[in-house]
Amino acid sequence: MSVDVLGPLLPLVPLLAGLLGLLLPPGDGNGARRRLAAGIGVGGAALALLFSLRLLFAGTEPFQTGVDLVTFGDLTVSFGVAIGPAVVYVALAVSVVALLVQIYSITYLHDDPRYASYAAQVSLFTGAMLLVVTANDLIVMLVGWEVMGACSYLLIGHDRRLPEAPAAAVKAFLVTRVGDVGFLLGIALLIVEAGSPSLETVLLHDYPAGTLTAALLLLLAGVAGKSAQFPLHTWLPDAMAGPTPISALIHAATMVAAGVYVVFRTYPLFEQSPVALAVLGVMAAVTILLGALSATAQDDLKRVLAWSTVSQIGYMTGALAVGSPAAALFHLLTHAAFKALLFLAAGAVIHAVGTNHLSRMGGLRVHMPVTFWSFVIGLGALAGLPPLAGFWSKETVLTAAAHATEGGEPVPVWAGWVVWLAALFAVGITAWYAMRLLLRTFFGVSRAHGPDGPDWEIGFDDARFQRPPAPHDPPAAMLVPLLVLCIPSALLGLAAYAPGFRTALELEDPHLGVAVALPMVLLVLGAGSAWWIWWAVPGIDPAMALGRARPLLAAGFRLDDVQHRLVVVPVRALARLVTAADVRVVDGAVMGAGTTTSHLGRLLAAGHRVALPVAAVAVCAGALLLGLVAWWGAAA
Amino acid sequence: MSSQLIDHFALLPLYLAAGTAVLALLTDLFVARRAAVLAVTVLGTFATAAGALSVGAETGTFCTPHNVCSWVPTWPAAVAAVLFAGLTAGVLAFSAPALRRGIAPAGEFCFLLACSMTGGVVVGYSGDLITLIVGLETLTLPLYVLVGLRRFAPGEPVRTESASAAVTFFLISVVSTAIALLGAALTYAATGAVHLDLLGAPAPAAFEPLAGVGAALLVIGLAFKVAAVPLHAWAPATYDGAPVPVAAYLSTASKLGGVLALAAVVSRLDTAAVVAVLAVLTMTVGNLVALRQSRMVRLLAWSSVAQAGYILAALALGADGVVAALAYAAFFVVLELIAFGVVVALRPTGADGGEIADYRGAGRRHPWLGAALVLALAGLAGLPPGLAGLFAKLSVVEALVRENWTWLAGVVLLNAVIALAYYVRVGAAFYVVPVPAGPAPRSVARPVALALIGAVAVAVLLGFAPQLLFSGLS
Amino acid sequence: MTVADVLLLALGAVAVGSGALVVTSTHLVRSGLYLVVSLGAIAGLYLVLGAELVAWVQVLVYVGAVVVLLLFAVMLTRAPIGPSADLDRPALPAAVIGAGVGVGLTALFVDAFRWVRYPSPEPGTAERLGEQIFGAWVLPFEVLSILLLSALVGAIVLSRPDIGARKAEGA
Amino acid sequence: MTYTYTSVDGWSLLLVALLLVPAVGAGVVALLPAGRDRAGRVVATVAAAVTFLLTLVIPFTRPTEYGWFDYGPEAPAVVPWLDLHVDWVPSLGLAFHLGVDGISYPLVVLTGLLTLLCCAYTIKKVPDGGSGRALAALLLVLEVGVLGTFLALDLILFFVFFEIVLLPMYAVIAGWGGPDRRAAARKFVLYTLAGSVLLLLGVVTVVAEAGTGDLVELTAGNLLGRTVQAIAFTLLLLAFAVKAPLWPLHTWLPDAHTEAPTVGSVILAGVLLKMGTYGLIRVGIGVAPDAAEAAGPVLGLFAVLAILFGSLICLRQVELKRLIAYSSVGHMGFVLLGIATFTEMGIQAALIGNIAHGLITGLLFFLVGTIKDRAGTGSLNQLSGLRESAPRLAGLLGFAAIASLGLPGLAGFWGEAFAVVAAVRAGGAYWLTLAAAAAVGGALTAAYFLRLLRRVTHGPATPEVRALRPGITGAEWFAWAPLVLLTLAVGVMPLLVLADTAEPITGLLVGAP
Amino acid sequence: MHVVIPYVVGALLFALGVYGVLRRRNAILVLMAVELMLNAVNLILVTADVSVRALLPGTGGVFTLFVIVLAAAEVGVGLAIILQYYRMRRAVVVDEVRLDVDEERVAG
Repeated sequence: MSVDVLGPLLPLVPLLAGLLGLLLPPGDGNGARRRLAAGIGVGGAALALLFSLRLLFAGTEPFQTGVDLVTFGDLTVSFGVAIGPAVVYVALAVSVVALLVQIYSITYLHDDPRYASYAAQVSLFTGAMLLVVTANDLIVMLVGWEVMGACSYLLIGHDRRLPEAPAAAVKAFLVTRVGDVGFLLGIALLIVEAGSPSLETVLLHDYPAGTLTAALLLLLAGVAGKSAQFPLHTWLPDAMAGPTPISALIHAATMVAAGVYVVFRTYPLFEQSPVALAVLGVMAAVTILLGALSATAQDDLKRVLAWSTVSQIGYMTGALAVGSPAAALFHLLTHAAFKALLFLAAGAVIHAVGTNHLSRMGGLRVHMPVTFWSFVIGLGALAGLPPLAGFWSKETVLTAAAHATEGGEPVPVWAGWVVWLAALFAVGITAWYAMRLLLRTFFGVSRAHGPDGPDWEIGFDDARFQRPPAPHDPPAAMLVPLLVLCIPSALLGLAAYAPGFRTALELEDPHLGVAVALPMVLLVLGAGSAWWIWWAVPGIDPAMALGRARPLLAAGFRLDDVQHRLVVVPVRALARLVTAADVRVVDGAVMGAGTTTSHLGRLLAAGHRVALPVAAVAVCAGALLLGLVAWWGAAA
Repeated sequence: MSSQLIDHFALLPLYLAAGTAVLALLTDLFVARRAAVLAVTVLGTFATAAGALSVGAETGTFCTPHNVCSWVPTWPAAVAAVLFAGLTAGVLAFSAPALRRGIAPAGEFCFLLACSMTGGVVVGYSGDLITLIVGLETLTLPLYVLVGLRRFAPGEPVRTESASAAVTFFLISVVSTAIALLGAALTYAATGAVHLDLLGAPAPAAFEPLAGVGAALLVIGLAFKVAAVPLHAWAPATYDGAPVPVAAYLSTASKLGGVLALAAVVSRLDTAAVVAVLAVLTMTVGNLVALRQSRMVRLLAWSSVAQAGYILAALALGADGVVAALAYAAFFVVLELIAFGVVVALRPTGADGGEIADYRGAGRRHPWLGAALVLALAGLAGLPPGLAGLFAKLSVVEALVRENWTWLAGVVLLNAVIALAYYVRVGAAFYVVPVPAGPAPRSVARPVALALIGAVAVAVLLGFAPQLLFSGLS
Repeated sequence: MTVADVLLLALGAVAVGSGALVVTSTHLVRSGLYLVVSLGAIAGLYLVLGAELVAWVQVLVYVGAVVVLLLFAVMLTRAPIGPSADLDRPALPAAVIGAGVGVGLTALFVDAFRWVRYPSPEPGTAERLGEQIFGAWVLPFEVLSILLLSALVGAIVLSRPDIGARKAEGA
Repeated sequence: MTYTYTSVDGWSLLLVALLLVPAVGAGVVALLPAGRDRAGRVVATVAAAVTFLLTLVIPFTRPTEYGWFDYGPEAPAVVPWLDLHVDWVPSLGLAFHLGVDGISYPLVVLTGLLTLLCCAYTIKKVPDGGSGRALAALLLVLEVGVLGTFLALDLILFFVFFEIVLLPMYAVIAGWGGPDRRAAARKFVLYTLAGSVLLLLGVVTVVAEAGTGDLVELTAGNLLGRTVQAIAFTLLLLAFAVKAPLWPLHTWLPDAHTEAPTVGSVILAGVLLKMGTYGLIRVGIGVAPDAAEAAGPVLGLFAVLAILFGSLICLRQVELKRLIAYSSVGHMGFVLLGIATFTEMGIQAALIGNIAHGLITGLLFFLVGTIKDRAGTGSLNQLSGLRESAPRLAGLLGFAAIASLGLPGLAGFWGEAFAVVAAVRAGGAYWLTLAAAAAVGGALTAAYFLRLLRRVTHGPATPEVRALRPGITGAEWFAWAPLVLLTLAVGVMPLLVLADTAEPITGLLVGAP
Repeated sequence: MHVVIPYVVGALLFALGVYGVLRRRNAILVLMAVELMLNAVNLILVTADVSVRALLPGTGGVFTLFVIVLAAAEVGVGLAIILQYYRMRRAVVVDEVRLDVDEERVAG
């Protein structure tokens, strides 16, 4: 198949697989239907992966192809793909993660009656992300962008037994949708000014500075929503209510990466706007620290990972802000690998112990060695432990930020400093909470039997879970994806030395100078202090050391409450007000007109409840009055 | 001018109408069979209609040397004559069951109705005020009698509404006639003209107030016939008290006569202000009061008051609105006749119109009558499927807007909205679910059914080919 | 002031005066009689104004027929012959409107005709009027015959004992 | 009456057939004896199906020398594919002038489709009230009125057809509606009649001033002065705003929808509301382009208020159908925003928004009507956990809700997104503000639909929901599947709707030279 | 002669007629008042023959004759109606003629 056809097929195949899967009737159908659903889901993802690989090996000549969808006025929307090296790598990451998630889910959701729609939604999700990745048209990109939001909604709300799942799903969709208000307006500004929604045209168009900055800032709102950047990050920790494989999908390669990716695609525009970059930088810095600090105090395994995602995405946006899209993309790819690994491994843990809570875990190293080592690799990469993948990409980001502090980049120097300091500081924190996570989960003694009784009821995902007598590594279908993901998590960083990869990302040569020492010191300090606390008082949660800050951090600086107060409550109040006004004033006027007319009718009818002479009076009086009118009229 | 050539052919409608009346009387005397009297009268009305159509437009007769005539055959007059004949035939058919039961003496009834028709025909053709007023009186005077003409079977409770109605109708009518005559007298005193075609001539400056007041009083006196507010109070009481077929005649033929007379006057005299005031008052009061009615005939009466207001609105334009007013009146009388016909068909013979509540579920028991009523009410409201009514309203509004009386058109349309409220109330009562247990459906008397079919056919025909009427009127 | 004017004034005063009595008298029958006087005075006015035939018709039809009819009706309805207290309704609306009409019309006429002299007309004899009626006005005359016929039949039919009869009376 | 010509050729009789088939069908159905109720409904469905097939034939009849290429300096501003012109009532300036072009054609098809689906739906499920065959006949009558409105190329004829739908819709609500149907039906009919009379006034004003009611001529020539245009457009705008409905003239809609039977709601939302927006485009802009352009900012403001207020009110609704009804207010706000921009792009957005709303809200009303019927309640407080007991129904509801909130890739997206883009394109701080507010309204739309889904589909099943019948019958599939597929198809291929709209809209906006 | 005199007489008579119609309770008296009004009209018509230059001289007189006959016919029918009412209700008082729904459905 020629690449011209493969390009469009890349997003279309998973999308079609998704639609096809949705058509399956509900229920398990004695497993046959389930197998069919799994086949479709895995097949879609596998085909996507195949196409990505084919494109990767077909050559690196960028090309684009498309077909006009519709013309609105002077804007012609076309379903087009632009395939370039960077695109292919991201697509590859997406396909790999999607495929692994699909495979993993078969087992993970082995007794969920609604598995079919789940698998279909994952396919749709994958297709939507691939659409964003490959789209050559801002409108089409918006299509993928929002379909992803909708799929995330469906998947996060998938769990029927978690009471918080529907709310989390709604929150995820709504918060991102609020960001999308800006995104849509930003796109609208860009394409209206350029006269075409084609990405190529937009990138080449010469915008007035004001319009451009406005448009980019608006775009950033959407990016913040999708990529969970401060202040629109609040949906992400709650989104942990979704099944764990979904978390892997959302956090690793798809949804949260989309924002970063879009900025990457439109980077030529961002380069022209220091203001936008500065805003992006501040946003990134706040997000990095916010995510990292919040991660320290979580008791929920997935929430730790979620906050770490927030923080890590902050690194990517930080990289973008300081003028190194390549670093951002590099970190995106490595992060995709190790975060997917971490979530899938976390799923294995949860699957084994039946809880998300760190306080109920401990000592799992013995029972789940493979999972343990996967975690070690994943957390090491997250913390930036050399030579794991995260080390290289994070190092690139730090280097870029440090470079920006010297000026010469489009971003203001102070913003470079902010990003650099935040990123640096977060290295230590990351190491701290990674270490804490590892210790709390896998070391020490099992806390499975809590003080409240021998066992506890907790709904998780859709699996009707029965606590196994002893935790153990997951079955092969779940284990294989873990093992597969361990490879890029460990080695992808070294790809920076592969020239093909490097040119594809336009990455600079990796050079490990003395600058590397500072983060390494911080990393050791962070990890060491966590270990030290744990070691000093065996069994203690290192988070105890946080003292009174702990609840604040656990609550993510209570930004949820702020958001509730500042947005939800006023909107609700406004809705109440408008509804009341609609009933009392708008409809009241209508009904009032009706009643008034009716009353008038009653009055007049009462006036006619009289005897004959009154009619005669009326006749004569009417004649007299009208005669006078006529006289006056004739005399005038 | 001792003698003049009289074009008797042109007078054919008059002769036929008057002949119908006389023939009815004679048939009653010599044959004394109700069916025969009825048949003769109905045939007479058909002959009158045919005569009017065959005469069509002609040069006038009974002319003065100044070439103004008292008898002016025109197409609008012919159309009016046809309408009068048709309405008379319809009302006769509606009355047939009652006459068969001897509720009124058939011979006199037919004669009086035919006399009234003669008056109506004369109004349409008249070319001078004297003929007009005499024609109008001939139209009205038999109705005083018909309203009160009610014979009670032995043992049947005697109701006095018809007598009250007759007194009301008569007294208000004579007062109005006096006012109209005063108007005519003042007009004559101011201009010396009684022929319609000469009325428009300007009065000497000193006499202008006289002429103006005269014209206004003439209009007011004639407005009584169409039950314009404030000369309307008789209408609901009279319609409700009168036998339902007579009420039908009152609200259609009698009203049509009033419209013709008014049209003759306002198209020559400048009475825009007075007519406009009457129009606004009439439609507004009529519709508002109709909202609160619970008796069927009273509701129809008030609605017909309101409908007169729309006609007056067109007449406020003077000569420019005459076609629209006549068209509206023509559409209106057909639809109103259907509505009354449904009432006649649904009520026991000789009964009054009853309460609206008495008709609950009637449309489901009698689908055809229900459909006819829906057609009529929708038409009166100016909505499809009553296309005739829609075109009626359209013609009035079009005329008003064309002559820059948009505000009056607005009032008309606002009133159309109010009116729909009570029309749908009646319609909804006809189709209420669950259907209340009522008397088993009675079969509709054949003459009533035939008349209804005829009227519905005319309404549908006019709905799809209103141009027939417009061509006839202009 | 000519003789005609004096006559007009005198007859007018009689007509108006007795007219006022018609509408105010408490005797039903006397009202009818005052009406005769008033209508007679009007017939006199017609004579002065040169409408001879009209005057005679007035006397014949009105004084001779209409008033007699009215008086018969008074008898038939068994009205009290003497004065009766309940003949009138509240006066205010009647007075206001009546006064309004009177003042209005008077003002209208006075404004229009002032104190202008008009030549006295030649007497309108029966011949001249007849010529007119049977010349220019045959049409309404014919219609009027229908009207009269219907009035006749109508009055008769309404007087038939079975129309609106009360059962109690047994006809 | 300035010009009269009669143009009837073979294919243009197709237009007459479009009106005649449902009309005759309605007559036949109404005349069937009471015992043959089901047969009546089948006949109605057949008539609706024939009509729908006829609508599909139209594009093939397009004469080759007309159409895409014929919009030139010499061509008239409206180039109908098919054109039928017969004088009807010359005295009133009324000609029976029908035509179809790219603007009206999608709506014609939509009308044919929705009527067919509703008739078919009625075969199986007759709401309580009157007989099913009467309902089916009324649906066909409604179709006549709506199709006529979309086909009319004569102002007065347009008005006549516009009025036809009033009483049948009243009858549908009052005859087959919910417990409070009488009041709702009354409000509907009086309120919309109030709108229609304004239309009449506007139409007559135009005809009186221009001397012709022919839309082709009116659109082409500059026959009206500025003042008359302003007056006429104000009247027309108010009239269409009631029908559409535009805030604050919308309050008849929630009541009518809440009480109407399912098929009534579907037709009402699916096609009746479109008469307002279509009228605004075809008549409002076509006849008074200058005034329309001048009124754009005001209309835009109200459209945005409609979006915002409609969404906010939806956030507070606890009745399913009422909520969907208010959501229509918001959606029509987007359509009107598109029109208000007075640009080709905006009007195209409005057109596709119209179609999308017809499909999606039609589907939504089908679904919530079914849920309400089966659960016996429409209260959000009593509905929960639908996906537990009726996963298919819940899935479809989810699809419809997500489509309705404007998810890209589904039909609703194009209209809403491009209304915003068109507003941005209109430029200036004012329009940018409107665009931003409209986009915020889009987010609010998502908020209330998610609230709806969260209440109805998620959570534990309530007794009412547990008791409802989960399956979807064949008739239901027949009625719903086309809507689902078209929602998707239009979402993926908006060209289906907008294929031949650019030139007609340009014709409307600028008129002929 | 000064035509204003008979004109004013006519005006006053008409006013008296109006007053009578509105004042009187007895239907027959009301009828008499109406006769006054009609006669006032007749007087005005006859006077107008003197003052106006009409196309057909004497038309007022003709008109008057018609009105007289009209009035006679109306009185005839009117009295028949009033007598019928009297036969049914035993009264000729116009105040008892209601315009709304008759309270006294069946005369007792």
